[in-house]
Amino acid sequence: MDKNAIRNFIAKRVAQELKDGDVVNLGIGLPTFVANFIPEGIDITLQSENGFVGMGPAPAEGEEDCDMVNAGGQHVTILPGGAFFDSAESFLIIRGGHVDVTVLGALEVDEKGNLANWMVPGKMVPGMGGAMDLVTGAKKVIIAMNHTAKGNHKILKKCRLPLTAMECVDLIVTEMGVMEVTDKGLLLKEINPEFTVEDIQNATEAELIIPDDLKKMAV
Amino acid sequence: MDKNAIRNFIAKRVAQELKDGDVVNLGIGLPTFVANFIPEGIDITLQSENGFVGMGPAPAEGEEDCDMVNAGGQHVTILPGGAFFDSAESFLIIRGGHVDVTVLGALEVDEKGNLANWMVPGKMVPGMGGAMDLVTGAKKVIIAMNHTAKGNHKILKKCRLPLTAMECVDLIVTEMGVMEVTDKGLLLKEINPEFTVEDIQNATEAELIIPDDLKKMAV
Amino acid sequence: MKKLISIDEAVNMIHDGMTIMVGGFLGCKNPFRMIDALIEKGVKDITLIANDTAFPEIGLGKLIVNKQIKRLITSHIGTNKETGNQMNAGELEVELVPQGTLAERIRAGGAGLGGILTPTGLGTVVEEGKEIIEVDGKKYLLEKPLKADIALIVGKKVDKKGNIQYNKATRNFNPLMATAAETVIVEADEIVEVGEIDQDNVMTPGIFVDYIVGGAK
Amino acid sequence: MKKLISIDEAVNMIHDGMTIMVGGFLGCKNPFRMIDALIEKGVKDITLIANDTAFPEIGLGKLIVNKQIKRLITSHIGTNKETGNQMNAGELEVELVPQGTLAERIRAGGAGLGGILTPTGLGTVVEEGKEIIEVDGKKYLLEKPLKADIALIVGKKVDKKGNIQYNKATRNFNPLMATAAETVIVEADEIVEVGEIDQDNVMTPGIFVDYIVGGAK
Repeated sequence: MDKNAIRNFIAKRVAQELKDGDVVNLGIGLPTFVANFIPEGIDITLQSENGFVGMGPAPAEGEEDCDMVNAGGQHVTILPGGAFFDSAESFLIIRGGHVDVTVLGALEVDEKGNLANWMVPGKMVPGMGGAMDLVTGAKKVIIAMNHTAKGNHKILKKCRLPLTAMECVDLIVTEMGVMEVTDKGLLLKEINPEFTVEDIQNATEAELIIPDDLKKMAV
Repeated sequence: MDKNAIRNFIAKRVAQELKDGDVVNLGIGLPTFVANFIPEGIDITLQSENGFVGMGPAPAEGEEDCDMVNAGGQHVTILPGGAFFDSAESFLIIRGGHVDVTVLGALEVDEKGNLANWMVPGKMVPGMGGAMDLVTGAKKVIIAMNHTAKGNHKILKKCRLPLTAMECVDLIVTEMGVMEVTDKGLLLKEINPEFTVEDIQNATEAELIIPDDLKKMAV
Repeated sequence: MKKLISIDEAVNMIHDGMTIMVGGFLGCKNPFRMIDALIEKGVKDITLIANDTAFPEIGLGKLIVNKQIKRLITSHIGTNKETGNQMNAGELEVELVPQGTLAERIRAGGAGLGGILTPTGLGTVVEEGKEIIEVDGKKYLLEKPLKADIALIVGKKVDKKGNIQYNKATRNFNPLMATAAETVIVEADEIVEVGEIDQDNVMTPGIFVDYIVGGAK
Repeated sequence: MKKLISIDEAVNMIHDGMTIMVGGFLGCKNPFRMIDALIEKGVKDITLIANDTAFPEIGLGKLIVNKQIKRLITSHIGTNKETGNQMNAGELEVELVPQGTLAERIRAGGAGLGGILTPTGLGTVVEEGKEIIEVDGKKYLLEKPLKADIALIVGKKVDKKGNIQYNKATRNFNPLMATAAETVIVEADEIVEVGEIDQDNVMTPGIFVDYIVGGAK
């Protein structure tokens, strides 16, 4: 799979996790593409942490409104039935557990569900923005990312980078498989049939728990 | 003076304390009447803690709106330029020091500015409503009340009833005089010329500080 | 997601012993239809969180008179003598909370905060049993969040996604309670189609609202 | 009370070393005219509280590029490389705050609260130097309120008493900052007569707003 195919494969699998009525916050980058694959017949409300729910697609060219951007600063629209609010209410929604699912990328995630996705000391310190609140407050935290970075492990026994939050991740979806964070460690629930269990374990520093009923990713 | 005359005398004197632009919250009972005596040419915004600023007078008979009452449950109006909000914002305004003046009655007030105006154990326990927040948060707390209650002192060395808040009162206005709470005690700033200093001291348990430039209440 | 339900369906979600928040300020305006249905159903041992208990014959006051409330968290009971009577008789447990603290505790419950630090109530009976926290040399009471099983609120205009506009002085605790309960039911004066409320003028976003019932008019 | 002033009058209230809150989210929308006037005046050693530092050539970003900011309290600096450069060079002191905590700290400043207890940041560098408070067995960070000398905010429609309506996604931190500064100046897209904004649809009551200046259009 090329880069775009991998991105779409992951985004499409994440979209299967969404349920009718869910309020969902999608991080910038890959997670944004989840919106393109929301299953037919289910009604999802997208939250944008700069201050609204009911986010719609990008406007038609020439119809951009400079008062209407998402949390990444991109021009978007709002759907009928949406609502605007201020930043305190936006994070009341996020911290208060009113977001059902958040989907974010990661630099590192570990077998306890610890997450590092906001800085690389000495290299990249953009600030955490809303990420710390999102992964602390959302009912379900899904990490959507490439399984490795330039061959380096990203799914670790223990995060080495500064954390975004402790024990916050529920599910990890990569191009190789779907892993759930459990009390006993990372449970490999589904595997992309293009890979073997050995492939995925080799690409993962943390030890994966392989269940008897390991399923194939059906995207 | 009869009861109504005393009430109006006190209310009128309190109104002289208000300055152009002040945001003012008036408690129920006597303080409500302060609104009738706001000096010409100054613009006062009345706050009602159930959720608006810009409170206007009672509506004309037959024009009462059951969605439009003040914090005492009485039908009122809102002026152009007013604004409605929820109870959290209402008390953000109050606790956050955005109310310039609050005027309240008292059961007891003492020389340190302690205030008791919300309960008499075993007799009357209506609850504090917004009073504790008001006297804690307002920039200036004025007590407007009759100097004594059935001959009993209300201005004490030390409050005996459960407090509404500690050291919160700035000014006491009664039909006998105007007293300021200072570090050294209660300073009698003005006296109603119908009374002597001896009269007012006799009606007051706390010791009054009598300044050289004691003024006459001019109402 | 079907949010529009009947009064019966709404009241069937409310059971003995639940904690319920009810919007309104001195009966202006309580969810009158749902309260009447609660009285008819006779649910009991309710923990009620509300600004006040209105008047004996109006709104929430009737639930008190009907002895359906076991515990009450409120700022003011002076307008309903029956509340005081039941409290003095030991039939009703009452926790009196300063109104601003009550609002902020409910908001904290909705916002996922562990509590707020307020100067209100310091040096009074309100501080009894509470932790005092010093921040930069000033003392504050630690007041804990409030949550509920059900919030019963009132809206003037509600669209079918649950977006709410309140009317005038009826806003009060409703938007806060909408954030702090497991299930939120709004009693609507008027139910409108999605899109009829401008997104800028929504006061409670529909994501907070689980169900909508029609109001008295 | 005359609230309508010129940009010059507004900027003359802002002096070296002040703490300033500025509304906006990635430049959508900062008070562009007031920022340009601040650059022209050249005030320096400012402590800036803002969600982000926008982009080098847009809004707040220009104040960073022009080195007028000494200390920055913000949630995100990734869109303005110059902010990171000055931070790494030790020219700019930066305190990074989770966005929800930043919003709540500003609100707490406006609301007279001594602080809030949030789970956000626990177990991360954010907790360094902060008090951890346990409430009912759960841990929270005590985050302190923020206040400022001046808040510079933006409104779509502002009446002459200062009542504000924001447009769409431009609401963000503006209503919070309006509560938390000694002096609040709003840059208005459109200034209207008192009474033209329905009292139900006011988003920031005029009592919070000290001065109004006209906006860029």
